[in-house]
Amino acid sequence: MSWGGVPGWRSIASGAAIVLLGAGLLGGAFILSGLYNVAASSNHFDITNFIIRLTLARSVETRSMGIEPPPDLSDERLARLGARHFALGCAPCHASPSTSQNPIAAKMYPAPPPLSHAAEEWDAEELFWIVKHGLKFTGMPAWPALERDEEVWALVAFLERLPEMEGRDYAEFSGTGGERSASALTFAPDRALEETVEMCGSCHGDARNPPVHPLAPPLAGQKEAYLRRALSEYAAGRRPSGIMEPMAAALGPSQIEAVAQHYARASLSPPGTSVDADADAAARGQAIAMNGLGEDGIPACRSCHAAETSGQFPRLDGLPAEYIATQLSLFQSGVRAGSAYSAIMAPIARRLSKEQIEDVAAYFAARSPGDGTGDTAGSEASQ
Amino acid sequence: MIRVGRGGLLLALAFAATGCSGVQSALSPSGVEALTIDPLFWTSTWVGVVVTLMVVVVVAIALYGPKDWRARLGGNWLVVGGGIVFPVVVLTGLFIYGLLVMQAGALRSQEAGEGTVTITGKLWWWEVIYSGPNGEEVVSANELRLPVGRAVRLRLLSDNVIHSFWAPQIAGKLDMIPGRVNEVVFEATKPGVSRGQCAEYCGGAHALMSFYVVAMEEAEYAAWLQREAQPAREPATPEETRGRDLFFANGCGACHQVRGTEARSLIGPDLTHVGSRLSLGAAALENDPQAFARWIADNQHIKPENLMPPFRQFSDEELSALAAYLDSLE
Amino acid sequence: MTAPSELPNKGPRPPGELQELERVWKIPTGFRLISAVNNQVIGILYIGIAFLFFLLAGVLGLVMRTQLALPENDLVSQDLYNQIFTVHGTTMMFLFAVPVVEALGVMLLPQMLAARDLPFPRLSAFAIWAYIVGGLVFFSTIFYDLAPKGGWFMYPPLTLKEYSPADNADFWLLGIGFIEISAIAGAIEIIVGTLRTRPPGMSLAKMPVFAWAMLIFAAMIMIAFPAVILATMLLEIERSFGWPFFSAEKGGDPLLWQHLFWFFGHPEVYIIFLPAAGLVSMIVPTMARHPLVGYRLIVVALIGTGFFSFGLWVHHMFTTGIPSLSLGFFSAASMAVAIPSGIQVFSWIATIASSKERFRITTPSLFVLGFLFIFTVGGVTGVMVALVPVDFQVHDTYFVVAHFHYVLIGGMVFPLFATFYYWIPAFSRNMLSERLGRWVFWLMFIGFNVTFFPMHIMGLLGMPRRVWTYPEDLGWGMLNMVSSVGSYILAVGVLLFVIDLLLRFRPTVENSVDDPWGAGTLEWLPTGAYSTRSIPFVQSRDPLWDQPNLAREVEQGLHFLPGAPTGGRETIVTSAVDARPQYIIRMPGPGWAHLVAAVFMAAAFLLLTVKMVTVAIICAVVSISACLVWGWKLDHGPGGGKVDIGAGIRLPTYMAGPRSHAWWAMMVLILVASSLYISYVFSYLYLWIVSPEVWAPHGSPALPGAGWPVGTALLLVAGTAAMVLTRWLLPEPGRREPAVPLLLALAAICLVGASLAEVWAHWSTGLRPAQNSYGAMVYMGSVINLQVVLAVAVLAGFAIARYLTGKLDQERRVNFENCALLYYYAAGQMLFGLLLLHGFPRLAG
Amino acid sequence: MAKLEEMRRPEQGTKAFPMLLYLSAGPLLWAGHLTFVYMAHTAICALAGSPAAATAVLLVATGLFLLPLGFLLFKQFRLARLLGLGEAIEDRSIYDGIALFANVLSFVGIAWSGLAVAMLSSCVLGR
Repeated sequence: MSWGGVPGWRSIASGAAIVLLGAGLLGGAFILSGLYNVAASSNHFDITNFIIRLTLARSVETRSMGIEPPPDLSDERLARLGARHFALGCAPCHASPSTSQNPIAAKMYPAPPPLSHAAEEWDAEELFWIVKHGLKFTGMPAWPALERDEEVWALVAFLERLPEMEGRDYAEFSGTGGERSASALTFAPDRALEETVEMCGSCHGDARNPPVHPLAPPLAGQKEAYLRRALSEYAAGRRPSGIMEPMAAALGPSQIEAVAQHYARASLSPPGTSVDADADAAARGQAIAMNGLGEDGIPACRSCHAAETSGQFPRLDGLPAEYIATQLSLFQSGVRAGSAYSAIMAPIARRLSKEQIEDVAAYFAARSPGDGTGDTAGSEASQ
Repeated sequence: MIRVGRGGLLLALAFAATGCSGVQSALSPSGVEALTIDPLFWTSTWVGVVVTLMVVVVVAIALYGPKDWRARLGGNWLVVGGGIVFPVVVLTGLFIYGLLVMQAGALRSQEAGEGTVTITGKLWWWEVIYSGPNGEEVVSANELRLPVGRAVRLRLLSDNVIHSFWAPQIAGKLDMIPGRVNEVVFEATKPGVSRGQCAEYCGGAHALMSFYVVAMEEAEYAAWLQREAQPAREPATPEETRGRDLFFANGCGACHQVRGTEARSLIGPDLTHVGSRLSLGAAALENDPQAFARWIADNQHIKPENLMPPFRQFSDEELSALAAYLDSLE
Repeated sequence: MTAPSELPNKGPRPPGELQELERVWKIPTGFRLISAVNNQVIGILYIGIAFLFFLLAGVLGLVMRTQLALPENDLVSQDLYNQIFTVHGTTMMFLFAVPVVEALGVMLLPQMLAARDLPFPRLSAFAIWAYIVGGLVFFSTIFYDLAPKGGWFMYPPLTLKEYSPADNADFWLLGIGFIEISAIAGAIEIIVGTLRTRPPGMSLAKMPVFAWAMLIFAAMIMIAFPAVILATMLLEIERSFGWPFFSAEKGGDPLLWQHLFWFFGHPEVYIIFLPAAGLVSMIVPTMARHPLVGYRLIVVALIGTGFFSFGLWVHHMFTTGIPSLSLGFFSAASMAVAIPSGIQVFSWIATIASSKERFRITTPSLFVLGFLFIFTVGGVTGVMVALVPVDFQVHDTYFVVAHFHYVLIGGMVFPLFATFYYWIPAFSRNMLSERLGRWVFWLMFIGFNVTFFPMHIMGLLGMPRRVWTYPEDLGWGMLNMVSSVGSYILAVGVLLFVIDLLLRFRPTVENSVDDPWGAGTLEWLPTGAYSTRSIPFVQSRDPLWDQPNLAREVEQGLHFLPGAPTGGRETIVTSAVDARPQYIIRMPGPGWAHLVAAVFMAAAFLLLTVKMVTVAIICAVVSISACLVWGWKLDHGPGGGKVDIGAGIRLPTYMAGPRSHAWWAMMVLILVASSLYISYVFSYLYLWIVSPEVWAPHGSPALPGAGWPVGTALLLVAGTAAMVLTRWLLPEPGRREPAVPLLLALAAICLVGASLAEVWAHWSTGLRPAQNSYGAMVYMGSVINLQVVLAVAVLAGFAIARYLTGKLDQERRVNFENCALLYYYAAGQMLFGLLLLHGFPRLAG
Repeated sequence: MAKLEEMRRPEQGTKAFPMLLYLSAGPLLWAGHLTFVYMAHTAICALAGSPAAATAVLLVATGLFLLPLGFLLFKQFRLARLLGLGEAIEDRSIYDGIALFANVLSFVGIAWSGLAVAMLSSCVLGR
C-alpha cells in the first residue's frame, strides 16, 4: 500500500493557489476583452437572476434585523402623508392604482415593479430598509435625507395600506383626486402662486382643511423671514428632509418669496385635530416657555419664539406637539444643524430632557395660533 | 476721584504698577491673608534651601571627603541626628509658625467681615452678588470690587460642579462645593487691580474661568456700589438704540439680565453694567466693542464649550450696533 | 566561616537530580510561552508592559508641554487636552507606577528570598494578563475621543452623568478596576511570599530591605485600595442607577468621594515610593561595599511611613472648607511623615560615607545620587505644602505639579532606572552600557530639573493646574518655554535608554551575568529556571559577603532541597519570624485556565462599559468557570508524604490549618474585605453627619420592625453553627459522611437567605435606593454583603463538589477551610451591618 | 549566627502576629489617636456645637494616648513579654530597636497633633 503517501498540506495549498491564480487570470481576461454585454435590453441568465434575487432577499432580510416600527404605523394620517410623497416621488416609475407606469421607466432593467403588493412580499421593517437605503444596480434611490426615519415610516405606512386600495381610494388618499394626474403635482418655475400654494396645502392644510399629519405643520400666520429661510435651507440641502428637499428645490427664488409672503399673510388655518394635550404637561411646559429653567441652563422659549422678536425665529403657538417634539429631537441629534440659527437652538435643545420636550410641545400645541402677540418671556409668569 | 471705568487703560496701569507679570502672583500680596501667608512661605522656602544645601554638602563629603571625615559621618549617629533629631526640631518650629498663621486667620474670620458678597461658581464664570446701599441684591459678574482697609466676607457657592475661588494677591483659595457654603474674609490693603482664576478643575473651559479683583478706596467703592445698584442706562445714540432692539429681538434676554428692561434671566452673566467691567467672558477677552462683537459671533472658538450659543446670524453692521449698546451699559 | 560539615546536604549530588529540576521548571517555548508562570518570565512581561505605559503616558506629557510652550497656543484643543492630562495622570499612577513596583516584586522577591517561585504563580500571571488587556484598551481610548476627561482624581459632580454624560468616565472606572484587581492579587502574593517563603535561617531581621519595603507596600495596598474600590463602586452605581451618594440635593456629598479617593490616593504615593526606597537601600550598600548603616532605622522608617501615610489624606482637601483644627491634625501628620524620609536619606548618606575605599560611581549610583537630590527638594516642598496656610496659596497650582513630580519622578522613576541598570545583569546575557548610561543619566537629570523646577515659580505666579492655555500678559510664557525645552531633553534621555535596552538587553534565565557589582544578597546567586540549584541556609543579612563559599555550595546542591522530590514544582515554606522550615508547598506549572479567566474577565468589564450586557455576562461566566477549573487542580492533597530537604529535616508536602499558605492568603483577603467594609461604615456615618435630615425615621420611611434584623441574625447564627458542625464531621480519609454536603448547602442557603431578607426588609418599608443618600447607603450595605456572599456560595459549591468526588476529608481540607473562614467573616460582617443599619438610626433618631 | 541545628526545631507557636503587633504598637496608638481626635472633633462640633468641650476632650484624649506610649518608651519589654515574645527569638535586639524608634516617631506625631489642639480654636472654619 504505497501510493506515495497522502499529500501534505503544502502540496494542497500550492495546488489551491495555482487554481485560484488561474481563475483570476481568466476572469481578468474576460473583463478586459469587453465580451460581457451590459445592455439593459438583454436579460440575465436565469441562474444569474436567481443569484441576484436571492442575494437581494437575503441582504434585505438580514440588514433590516433590529429595526423597530413606530407605534403609530397604522395611523391613517401617517399613511396619507406618505401617499402624497408616493404620488410625487414613487409613482412615476412604480405606477400607482390610478396611474400607469411611465414608458421610459418601464424599460429600465430591472423594471421598477408595481408596488401594489409590496407589503405582502415584504415586512414593514424590510420595506423601511429598502425605501431608506435604496437598492444597488437597480436604479432604486436611497431616501434623500437618511437622518429622517419618521418620513420613511410615513411612506411605509402608506405601502402597508396600498394592497387594499382601489384607484379612487388612492386618489383621495394622495390628494390627487379629480381630474389632476400625478404629473400635474410638480412645481414649475412659471406656475402661478395659487397652484403652488395648493400644492403646499395638500399636506400642510389650508383655510378649509387641517394638515394631513402633524409632521406637516400648518403654515398660515408663520413669520415670513422664517418661512423664506426654511424653504431656502430645504432647497440647499441644509435642512434635511426627504419630502421637503425635492419640493423646495423645485421652487425658484421668486416663488419662495411669494409662498412665504402668502402664508405670513394668510388667515389662520383651523387648529389641528390632536389638541387633546395633557393639561399638566402643558402647565409644566408653560413654566419652561415663560421663565426657563435656570438651574438647567434652559432659557425661556418665548424670549425668542414670540411675535415681536426677530422674524427668523418661528412662531410656535398652535403647532402640533409631534412636530415640535420631532424638531427638538432633530436639533438634539445634530440633524438640524445647517444654519446660524440651529447653532443657537441645538445647544439649548440638548439641555432639555425627553419629558421637558414633551411638556413644552404640549404647551405650544395647546395654544391657539393667534395667542402669540404681545407676550414675551416672563410677562405672563403669573398666568 | 478717578472713575474706575474703561478696562484697558486701568489694566495697563495696574500691570505697570505691579511689574507687568504680577497681577495673578501670590508673590505680590496686597491683601491681609496673603500678607500673613507670605512671610511663612518665605521662611519655609529658606529653611528648605538650607536643608537642601546641607544634604548636598554632606553627600559631597560622604563621596569625596577625606577619609577621617567620611569615617565620622558613617555612623548611626548621623541617621538619628540628621534623620530624627534635626527634622523634629526644625519641623516643630515651622509647624508652630504655621499654626500661628492659621489661628490668626481663624480669629480674623470669626470677628471681621461686614458687607457680604455672595459669589457662585458657574460653568464657567462667576456670579457676584453684593448687597447694595439699601440692602438690596446687586447682581454682577466676573469681577470682585473691594473697599481698601475693610474686611469683606465672601460666601462661596456652586450650583453645578466644584470650583475654587482664588485671588492670589488677596488671599489663598477656597473651594465652591455644591451643597455647601464656604466663607472667607477678604481685606485688600491697597488700591489696585489684580486677577484671580478658578483653581479646581471644573471640566471644559476651566482654563478660561478667571476674574478681576479691583480694590478701591472706601469712598470710591461706595460711589461705585451706588452706581452698580442703578438700573441700566438708556441708549443714547441711534446706533445704541438699534443695538438694544437687536438685543431684544434676538432673545438675548432669555439668558441675560439688564436691570431696568424686561431682560431678567440669570442663566448667563448680568449685563446691567457690563460696559464698565474690565473683561468679557470671565476674563477671556479685554472689554472693548470689538470684543463684544467677537464674543457674540464667535464665543465657541474664544471659549470652547461655554454655555452661550454662537450668534452668527448678525451682519457686521448689526454686530457693531449690538456691541455699541452693550458697551454703553456702564 | 561555615565549615563543610554544617551544610544541609552532602555532595556530590546523585546524577539526574539537576535534570529532574530542570524538567520540572522548564519554561514553555514557542506560543506556549504565554502560558508560562515562572516569575522571571511573567516578571519581564509585567515590567515591559508597565514601562510601555510609562513611555506612552510620557508622550502625552510631551504633547502637553508642547501645547503649553507658548501662550494662547492652539496645537491641542481644549477637549483633547482635558482628555490628555486625565489619561497622563491615570496611566502614570495606575498603569505604570503601581504595576511596575509590583512587577519588580514579582521579578526580584523570589530571587532575593531564594524561593523557587512566588507561592501563587498563576495568580500573578492572572493579574498580569488582566492588566495587560485592560490597560491597553483603556489607553487606546485617547485615540478615538473616548478618553475620560475628569482628571485622574475624577471628582464628582463633574464626573456624574449630568456633567459627563458619555462613556468616557466609565472607561476610567474600568481602567482602575483592573489595577485594583491586579494590585490586590499582587498584595496577597507578596505578603505570603515575604512572610512564608524565605530561605531557612533568614529571620525577619535578616530580610533584605527591599523585602521589608514590599511587605509594607502590600500591607498598605490592603488598607488603601479597598477605599478606592468602594469609591469607584459608588460612583459607577450613581452614574448607572442614580443612587445619590455624591449629589448634595439628595443628601449626598461630593466631599465623600474626595475623602475615599485621597484615603487611597495619598498612601498611593508612598505605595509607589517605598519599594523604590527599598531598591535604593539595596543598591547603596553594594556600591559602598559596606552593609547598610541603620538597618533598624530604615525598617522603622518604612513602618512609620506606612502608618503616617494614612494620616495625610486631608491635605489634598485643605481648601475645601474643613474646620481648621481638623486641618491641623493632618498638617501634623504631613510633617511627621517627613521624618521617616529624613531617616532613610541620612542612612544612605551614612552608608555612602562608610564605603570601603570610596563609593563607586556607576550608572546605578548616579541615578541614586540624582534621586537623593531630587527627592530632597521634593520633600522640602512637601513640608511647605503641609503648612496649611502655604497650601491655601499653592494648592492646585503648578507649584504642586512641580512638587509631586519631584517626589514621584525623583522618588520613583530615578530609582527605577537605577534598578534597571543594576539588576538587568541578573536577567540578561549582557549588562547595559555604562557609557550610554551616563548620558542617559545626565540628560534625564538635567532635563528633569529644567522641566520641573520652573513650575514652582509658575505656580507662585498664579498658574493653576489643568489649564490647556494661558494668556500672554501674565508673564508665564518664558518659564513655560524653558520647561517645555527641558521636557524634550528628558525625553531624549529616556529614548537613549530605550536604544540601550534594544541594543544590549537579552533576557535569559540560565546565562545571566553573575554578580557584576559584587553584591551581598541572594538574587546574585547563580540561577536557572528553577531559581537556585539548592535553597541556601542563610546566616546573615548579606549572605554572599558573610558566607563566602555560598554561591559554589548552592550551585553544587549542598544546601536545602536540591532536587524536586515530589516530581513537581515546589519550594520550602518557613515560619514567619524565625524562618524555620515547616513544609513543602507544591505549586502549579504553566497553564491556560488563568489566562482564559483573565482575558474573559477583561472582556467582561470592557463590554459592560460599552453597555453590551449580554455578551459581558457570557464572558464573566466563562471567566468564573475558568477560575473553577484552575482551582480544581490546586489542592494536591497529602498523598506526597514527607520529603527530606537536607540536614535530616523531613517536611510534609501538604498543610492545612493556620500554618498553610492558603490560610494566610485567605486571611489577607479577609483583611481586604474588612477594610472595604470599614470604608463603607465610614461613608455611612459621614453622610449621616452631613445630612442627618434624610435619615430614618424622620427623613425616610421608618425602619423595618425589630423582627427582621433579629430573624436575619438568627439565620446567620444557624448557618455559622452548620459550618462549625461540618468541620467536626469531616470524615477520615476514605470514609464518607453524608451530612457534610447537606450541612454545607444549608449554611450557604442560610447566608444567601439572610442577605436577601435584609434587602427585602428595607424594600418593604418603601425605602428606595435612589430616593436619598440614606436609602442609597442602606442598599449599598447589601451590595457589599452580596459580593462576599456570592464568593462564599461559589466556594461552598466547590467544597461540596470536592467532597462528592472524594477530594475533601479531615486531612485534605484546605478547600473547606477557605470556605469556612470566608463564611465566618461574611456572617460577622453582616451581623455588624444589621447593628449599624437597624441599630444606629434608632439610636441617633 | 543561627546554627543549622536550630533549623530542626520548629518555631514556638505562631509568633508572626504578636511580632507585627510589637513592632507597630506605637504607630497603632498614633493611628488610634488621629482617628479619635478627628472623629471626636467633627462629631462634637456637629452635634454639641461646643468648642470648649471639643478642646477639652481632645486634650484629655491626647494625654491618654501619650501615657501608654510614654510608658512603652521606657518599658517596652513588658509589652514583649505580654505578647509572649521570649528572649530566645533570634535577633531580638533588632526588633527591640525597631519597636523603640517606631514608638519615638509615634510620640512625636501625637505630640504634634496635641500642639494643634492646644493652639487652634475648635469648630471654626478658619478662613
